[in-house]
Amino acid sequence: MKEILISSLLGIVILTADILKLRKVVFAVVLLGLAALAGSCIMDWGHNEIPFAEKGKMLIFDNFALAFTFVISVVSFLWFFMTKESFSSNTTRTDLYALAAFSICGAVVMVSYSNLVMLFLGVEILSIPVYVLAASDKKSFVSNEAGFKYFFLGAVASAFLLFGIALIYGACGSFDLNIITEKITAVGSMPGLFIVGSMLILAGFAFKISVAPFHMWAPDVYQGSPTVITAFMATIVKAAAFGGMFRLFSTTLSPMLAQYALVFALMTGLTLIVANVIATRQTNSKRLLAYSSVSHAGFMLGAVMMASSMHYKYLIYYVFTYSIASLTAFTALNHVSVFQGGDESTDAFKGLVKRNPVMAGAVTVSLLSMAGIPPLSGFMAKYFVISNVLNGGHIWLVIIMILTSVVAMYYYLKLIIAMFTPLENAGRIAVSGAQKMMYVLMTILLVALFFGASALEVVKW
Amino acid sequence: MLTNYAFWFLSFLAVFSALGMIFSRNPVFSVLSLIVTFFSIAGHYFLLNAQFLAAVHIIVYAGAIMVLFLYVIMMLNLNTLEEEKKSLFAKISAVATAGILMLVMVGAMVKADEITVVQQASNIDVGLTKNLGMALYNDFLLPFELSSVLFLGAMVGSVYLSKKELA
Amino acid sequence: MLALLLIAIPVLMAGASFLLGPKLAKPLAFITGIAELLLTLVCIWIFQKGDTGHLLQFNKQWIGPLGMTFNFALDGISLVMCLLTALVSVLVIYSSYNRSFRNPHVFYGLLLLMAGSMIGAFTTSDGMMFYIFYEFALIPIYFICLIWGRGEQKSQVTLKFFLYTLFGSLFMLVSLLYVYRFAGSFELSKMYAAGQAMSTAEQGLVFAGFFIAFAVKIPVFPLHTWQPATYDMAPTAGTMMLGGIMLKMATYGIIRLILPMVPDGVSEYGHWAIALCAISVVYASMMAITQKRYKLLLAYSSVAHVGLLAAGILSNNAQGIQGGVMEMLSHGILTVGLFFVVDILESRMGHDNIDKMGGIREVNPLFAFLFFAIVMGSVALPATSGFVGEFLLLLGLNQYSPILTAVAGLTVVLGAVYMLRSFQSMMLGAANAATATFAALTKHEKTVLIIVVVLVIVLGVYPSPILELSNTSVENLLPGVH
Amino acid sequence: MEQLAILIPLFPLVGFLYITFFGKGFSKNFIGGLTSATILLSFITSVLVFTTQMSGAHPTIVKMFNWIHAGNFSVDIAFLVDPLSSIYLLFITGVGFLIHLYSIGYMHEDEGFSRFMSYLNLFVFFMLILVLGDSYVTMFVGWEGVGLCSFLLIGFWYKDMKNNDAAKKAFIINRIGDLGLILGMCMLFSYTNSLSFNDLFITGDEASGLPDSAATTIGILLFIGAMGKSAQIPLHTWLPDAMAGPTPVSALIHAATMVTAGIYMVARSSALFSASETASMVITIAGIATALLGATIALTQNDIKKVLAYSTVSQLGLMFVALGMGAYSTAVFHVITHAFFKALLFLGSGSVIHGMGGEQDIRRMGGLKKYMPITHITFLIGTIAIAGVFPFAGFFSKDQIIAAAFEHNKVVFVLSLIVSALTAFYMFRLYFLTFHNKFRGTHDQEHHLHESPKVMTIPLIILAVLSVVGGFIGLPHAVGTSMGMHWHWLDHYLHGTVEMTSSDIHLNAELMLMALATVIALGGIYFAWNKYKKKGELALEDKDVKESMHVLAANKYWFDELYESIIRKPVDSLSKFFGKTVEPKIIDGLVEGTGSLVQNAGEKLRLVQSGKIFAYATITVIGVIILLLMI
Amino acid sequence: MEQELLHGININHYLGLAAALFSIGALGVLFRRNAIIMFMCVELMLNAVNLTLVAFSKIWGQTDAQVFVFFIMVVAAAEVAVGLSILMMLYRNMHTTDTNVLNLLKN
Repeated sequence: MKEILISSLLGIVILTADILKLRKVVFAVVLLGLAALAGSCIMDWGHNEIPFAEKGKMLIFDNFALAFTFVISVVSFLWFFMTKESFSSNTTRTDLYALAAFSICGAVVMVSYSNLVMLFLGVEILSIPVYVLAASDKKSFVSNEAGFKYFFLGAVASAFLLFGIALIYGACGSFDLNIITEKITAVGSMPGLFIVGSMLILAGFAFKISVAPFHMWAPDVYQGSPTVITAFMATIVKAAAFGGMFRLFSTTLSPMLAQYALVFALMTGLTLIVANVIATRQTNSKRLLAYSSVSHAGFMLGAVMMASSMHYKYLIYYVFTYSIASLTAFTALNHVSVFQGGDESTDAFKGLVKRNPVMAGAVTVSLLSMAGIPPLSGFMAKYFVISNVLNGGHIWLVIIMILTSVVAMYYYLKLIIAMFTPLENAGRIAVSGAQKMMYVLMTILLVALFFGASALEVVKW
Repeated sequence: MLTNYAFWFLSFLAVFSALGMIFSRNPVFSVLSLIVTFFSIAGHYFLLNAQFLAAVHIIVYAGAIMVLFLYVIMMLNLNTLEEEKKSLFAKISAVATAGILMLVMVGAMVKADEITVVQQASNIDVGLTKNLGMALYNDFLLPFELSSVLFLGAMVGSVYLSKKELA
Repeated sequence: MLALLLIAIPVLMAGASFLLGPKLAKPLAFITGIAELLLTLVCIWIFQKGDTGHLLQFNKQWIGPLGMTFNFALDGISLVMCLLTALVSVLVIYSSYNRSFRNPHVFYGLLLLMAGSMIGAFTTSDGMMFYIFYEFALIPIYFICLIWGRGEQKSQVTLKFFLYTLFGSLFMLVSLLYVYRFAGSFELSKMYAAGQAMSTAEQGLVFAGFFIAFAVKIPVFPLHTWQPATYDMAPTAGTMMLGGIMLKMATYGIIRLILPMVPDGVSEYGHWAIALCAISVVYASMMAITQKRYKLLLAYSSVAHVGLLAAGILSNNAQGIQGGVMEMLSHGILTVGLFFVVDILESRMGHDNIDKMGGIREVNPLFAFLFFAIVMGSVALPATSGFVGEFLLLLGLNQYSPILTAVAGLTVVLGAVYMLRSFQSMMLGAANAATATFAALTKHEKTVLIIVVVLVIVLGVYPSPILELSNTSVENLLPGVH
Repeated sequence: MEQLAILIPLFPLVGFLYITFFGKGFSKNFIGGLTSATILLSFITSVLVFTTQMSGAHPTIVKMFNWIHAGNFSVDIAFLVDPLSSIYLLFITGVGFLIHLYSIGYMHEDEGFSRFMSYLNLFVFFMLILVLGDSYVTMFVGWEGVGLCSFLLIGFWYKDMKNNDAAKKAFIINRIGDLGLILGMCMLFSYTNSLSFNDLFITGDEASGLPDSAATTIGILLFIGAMGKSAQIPLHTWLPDAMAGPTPVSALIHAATMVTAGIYMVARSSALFSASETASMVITIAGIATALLGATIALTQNDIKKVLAYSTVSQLGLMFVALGMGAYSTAVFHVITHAFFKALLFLGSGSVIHGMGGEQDIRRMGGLKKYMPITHITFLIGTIAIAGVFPFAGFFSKDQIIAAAFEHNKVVFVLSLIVSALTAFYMFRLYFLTFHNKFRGTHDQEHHLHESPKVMTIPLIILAVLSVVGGFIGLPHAVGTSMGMHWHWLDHYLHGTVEMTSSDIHLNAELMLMALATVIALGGIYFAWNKYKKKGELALEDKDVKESMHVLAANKYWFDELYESIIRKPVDSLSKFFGKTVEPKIIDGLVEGTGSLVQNAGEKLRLVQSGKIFAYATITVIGVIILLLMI
Repeated sequence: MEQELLHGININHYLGLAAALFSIGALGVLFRRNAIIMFMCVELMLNAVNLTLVAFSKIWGQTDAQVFVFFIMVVAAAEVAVGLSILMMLYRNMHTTDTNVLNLLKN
């Protein structure tokens, strides 16, 4: 219960603080709130609390929800540090903070719902502020375009999701996941409407997590949005979407998943191929990272595909390591492009190792982690997925995963090479700042390497 | 029997006005067509014993949302005939895609028509305001409260996007 | 426990090197290398005393449900490989001692990191850990090449190198996972049992996966094209690490993973692999003959040598494997020697073009003498370490296929052709204007070359300590082999 | 006493190491003395070892340490002392010592003197390892070691690229042979699980149990090794080129010792070779062909050393004929006598060259006998010995070969008679052209002509004496009995070490053969005398070569050109083809092609990402349609 | 079990109608380039869903679906608010609502 209260009140507190002219404390309030969110996740661990149980069982904070909420709050915590230097103007800053906080609230709902109504509301609470955030650089044409594309296509996808929910309701007569599950198990086979509904829900989720062929918006939106917002979308929004998806497909829709695993596998394969292959030709580093993000979505979809047999902790591990790595990359990109006068091309990274060695180091680690080079945490994450997919017997998919990660390595290396290439003209400025943040992120990545995997064992899931 | 005819009448009205919305060149006409569609959908709600919903539907959609649209169209002065640039291929592919979508959806749902769980005798009172209110404030209290967060978010967002930068 | 220490020393010191900065880098690295060498010798001493228990092993469950274990064990083969790593690392560090370059602390840190990771691969007894160490070793060397490499093309070359080897090793991952499905653990002993229980066709597939991975790293024709350019572009120390130790992970992998895990697959399909290795020997030798630049020549010569090495090991008998172990050590030392010679040549001449030199022997007889001794080791003259290895390899391979032995044996002739041809044209004849001023060897250069030559001869004349070290372990690992 | 064998190779090794590492400040005389002394010590030890063997001691293995051990393969660094090795020891150290001594004088003026002497020591060391090794592998150490020294010494004057090329050629052709030897060893091991002579031939007899086909394969492979080392067709081309080295080297390595290693090896493996008719046949054919080839080419050569080189090739061929006939001890016998007289001839020619100030062309010589009397006499003795005139050393050994051929194969017999006639002819041609008639060199050369110093002539004299009496160790039956001496002492001595074929040739037939051989030799001598002494003809200039046989011989049967065009050029152009086309275009082309394929695909695919909302929406809807269709 | 919601009209008719409206909405999204019209089409699609839900509500005799329709309306209103403000902003910058101009981000 604490979680939903904290997350929903956080945005309101921010707005209140803004009204009370307490803008200086806003940042502290946000951090405090997120820390409280993370803390309450730990405190409630294992309680399986249902908030307002007597008023309909809409949410359940089981370990799954708490774990995802924890990851979301930690990543958000770090993300807010990233915003500190980017949201320059004080007036807009609180607005954006509030929007991000609302979105986080939606994320919490999305990972903890136990009713399709909440799923839909969660998706929208998560998305609507992000539409605004994507367009938040009002003067920038690309930001406008990104915002509009995201909003519009998101709305269409919501319609599909809704239609799916409606059909499932039609088949089962309830929005409550437990009741639906009971009905389905009672009948023994899936009603036709249920399957159609599941497919439409899948389409809606596929859009949110940006897997092919529903990924088209992602590169454009990621590229056009302000870098900070891109980082938000690539990490928190994605984590929440995957949480919601995994929750649905590991429980209620698992019969559908079992029957149509091939669909998931095809989508995974297509995503990996398309995203990685296109990424090789990108020169804009933000767009490149966007495609990289899409390809990671493919991997995580592979995890969702195995939802019935695979423990969610591996997905969480993946989401977490991927989020931290992306956050590192985007933070660096943000700094670099600021110092390069908005240049986001891969060439902007040239000579970064001289201009800001710590940043170069952190980005290198994060890119290698995303590429899945052992023993970095990204490798572990991918390994968990691959080994599960292999256990599921989809050998061809494993081979695609492996071949495309070589392709992925290619474009990550392009960035790395740029950083380690000396500059021809000495005119470029040093990139300063973000040192502490980089240290922190790098430390987390490395710690995830040594203890993260062990934590999967130690924690009682 | 009357309801039967009403169904078909409302359905055709909805479909035709929807098509009218799409194919009209004038945005204002589109808005008006859509309002007609909404009214016919509201009619369906009446037929389905969802009286309160029908009323809310007209108030919210026809009364608020569409007015907002109209307001924007007027403000942006879009009520002129505007030639949209699009290739023949784009038109054909759009029509074909949407057509196939409809066929597939109808096909999939017809194939899957049987609703296996037999429910109790239908409750005519379902659509009454009281029942809806009970549901909304008991079982759906939490989503009801959370939708305030949604509104707040949308509000802050709209304000943020619309306000002029101070500096 | 000591196995863990062997890995920890270089890794921790690498961290220390990053932190302490450029001033202390060289001595720190050197001391670490020496310490590592001493520790390895201590381990060998313990091993020979007959203690294979707790001192040399370390077992810990790690990621239980997914079957990873944190297991390390030192047996004879591992110890030889550790010795190789420590020895070559020390030589590499010492040989680059007088060369100045940017950010030495990062350079040596990466070097030590790489050494540590390779020690890890050599000592672990867990398939997944092997893979992790195997892959991780790529990262330091990648950056060594990228930052300190030479030439316009370096970023393309490093890219190709990295992608190619990564591509290869992912096949190993598939094979490992495939066996893991049956074994339920990555512990090698369990994987051996599971692998052996598989059908021959399955074993063949797993074998193919492993072999592709190792063939890229070794490299074996036709997967070798990354190698010459990389050797050429990398800084000398990097080339030494690449050729001296890194590719040995692959040949070691054949011994540790392929042979015990999929014996039926090897005996059924091994001839394909061995034939490729034999072709590799001849092809690379031919390529070496046409090279105009000494570094490239050495690169191809390395392909030829390791082709024979892989072929011998894959013949899956005691002579082949023991010869492989011996040849790994020998090739490591010789690689350091030869590439150091290139370094000396380049530092004085500014290039390594074979035809543009000549007559250096007249100007600098000592250098020529030491160089010649290394060349002789490289062409496997008896009483050099190269001979012991190569002879055993041929002996082993012959038991598998005399025809392929004859093909692979051409290295004896072709090796002499390209090594002598190049030696002659660089060192002998009359000195020209460019070589007339060839400076004398510095004390430090002398030391390195003399150490190499002494090692080559000592190991050639008295290789039994190494062979005895690996003998029992080979027998333990492959009970069917004799 | 056999344990002393360890010391025999140790002395020269110590000498080599000492000179190499500490020899900088010493005087040339000291260095020469020291190196010679080491060989002398070895010689003395060898004599001691030899006496024990002569008095009938059993073959002994002197083990030092285990060298290579892998699975069931085990090789020790150990020496096998038996009659065969001990007699080899004797003449290697003996002749070696004399040549060391000679070198002190011959090389005295050379700036690389100490290097030269140390190389010689190293060579002797390896040669001793070769004959002492108790297994094929240990022998192989010496085998390749002498090859190395040969390489170093041929290319001793490294500033001249020609020498280096010759050295390289020698090494590489030897390597081809070595490959055969290695493969032979590998095959042998896979059949017998051992490579030690003891297991194979002496206490065990693994070798005799080999199936016929295996014996043939192994035999031929081993023989390929011998071909390389002992310059048999088709691997003979390096030996004449090897004359680029200093003359003592030619004497020691390329006449007396190293080149006979092949004979040693085959004799050592006699049990194996006698098990295979085919292998023996191959040896015979290669041997007689080489003998003929060498002899005919020698007829046309004008370089004093080249004549001797081809003579060596020819004589080695005869030795292999003996081996092929199964007369292993005869071959060893000829090795020994040949070592004496060929060393003598080379040293003599060295003396001549020394006197002539480096001139090697016999057309520029003549009439040297009055300037260099000792050289002249000793050279004459050597010439007679090689021509095979009774009772010089060459007579007995060559006669035994001819007798063996007579017994086994009449064709070979006839051919070997021809060789023997040719030998007598070309050797005397050489002799007459060099020492008789008028001096044809420049005035300057004539002025400087002088007899060589004592340190050079003494070895000549000793070798001359040996060339005269050396044959008595293998007196034929007929002669031996009539003179009341040991007959076939060598055969008896080697009995049990190498395979023996009992000779049942009749005494009269033996005498007949001896007479025939002598007549033929004398005939050859007469023709040479007639042509070059009496008529004073000179060697033909290159442009005068007209007759077809002559053309062939003078051009060395175009072997070099043949190898150039069928081996070297194809290898080179194939390498170039690999380097220029296969590697970059095909193999790497595939790799790079895959990369660009992905990139091209990326380039095409990104066009799908058109940036148009309606397109994105269309694709999304199509995605939904596909999803629904998959139900 | 086919149950008539009205005389001769069963659930399939409603589903068909909803599908038709939904598809027409989709058609509009694909066919039109004017952002406002496209936006209205999305609203139409949502209404098709609403219609389905109400029909199901009748079948199951439950209020849940109708309550859900409220939430959909809530969301639709919020979306419209945000969407129109994005549109206004777009118009302020680009002076058109033609989505063809939105082509800066591609490939």
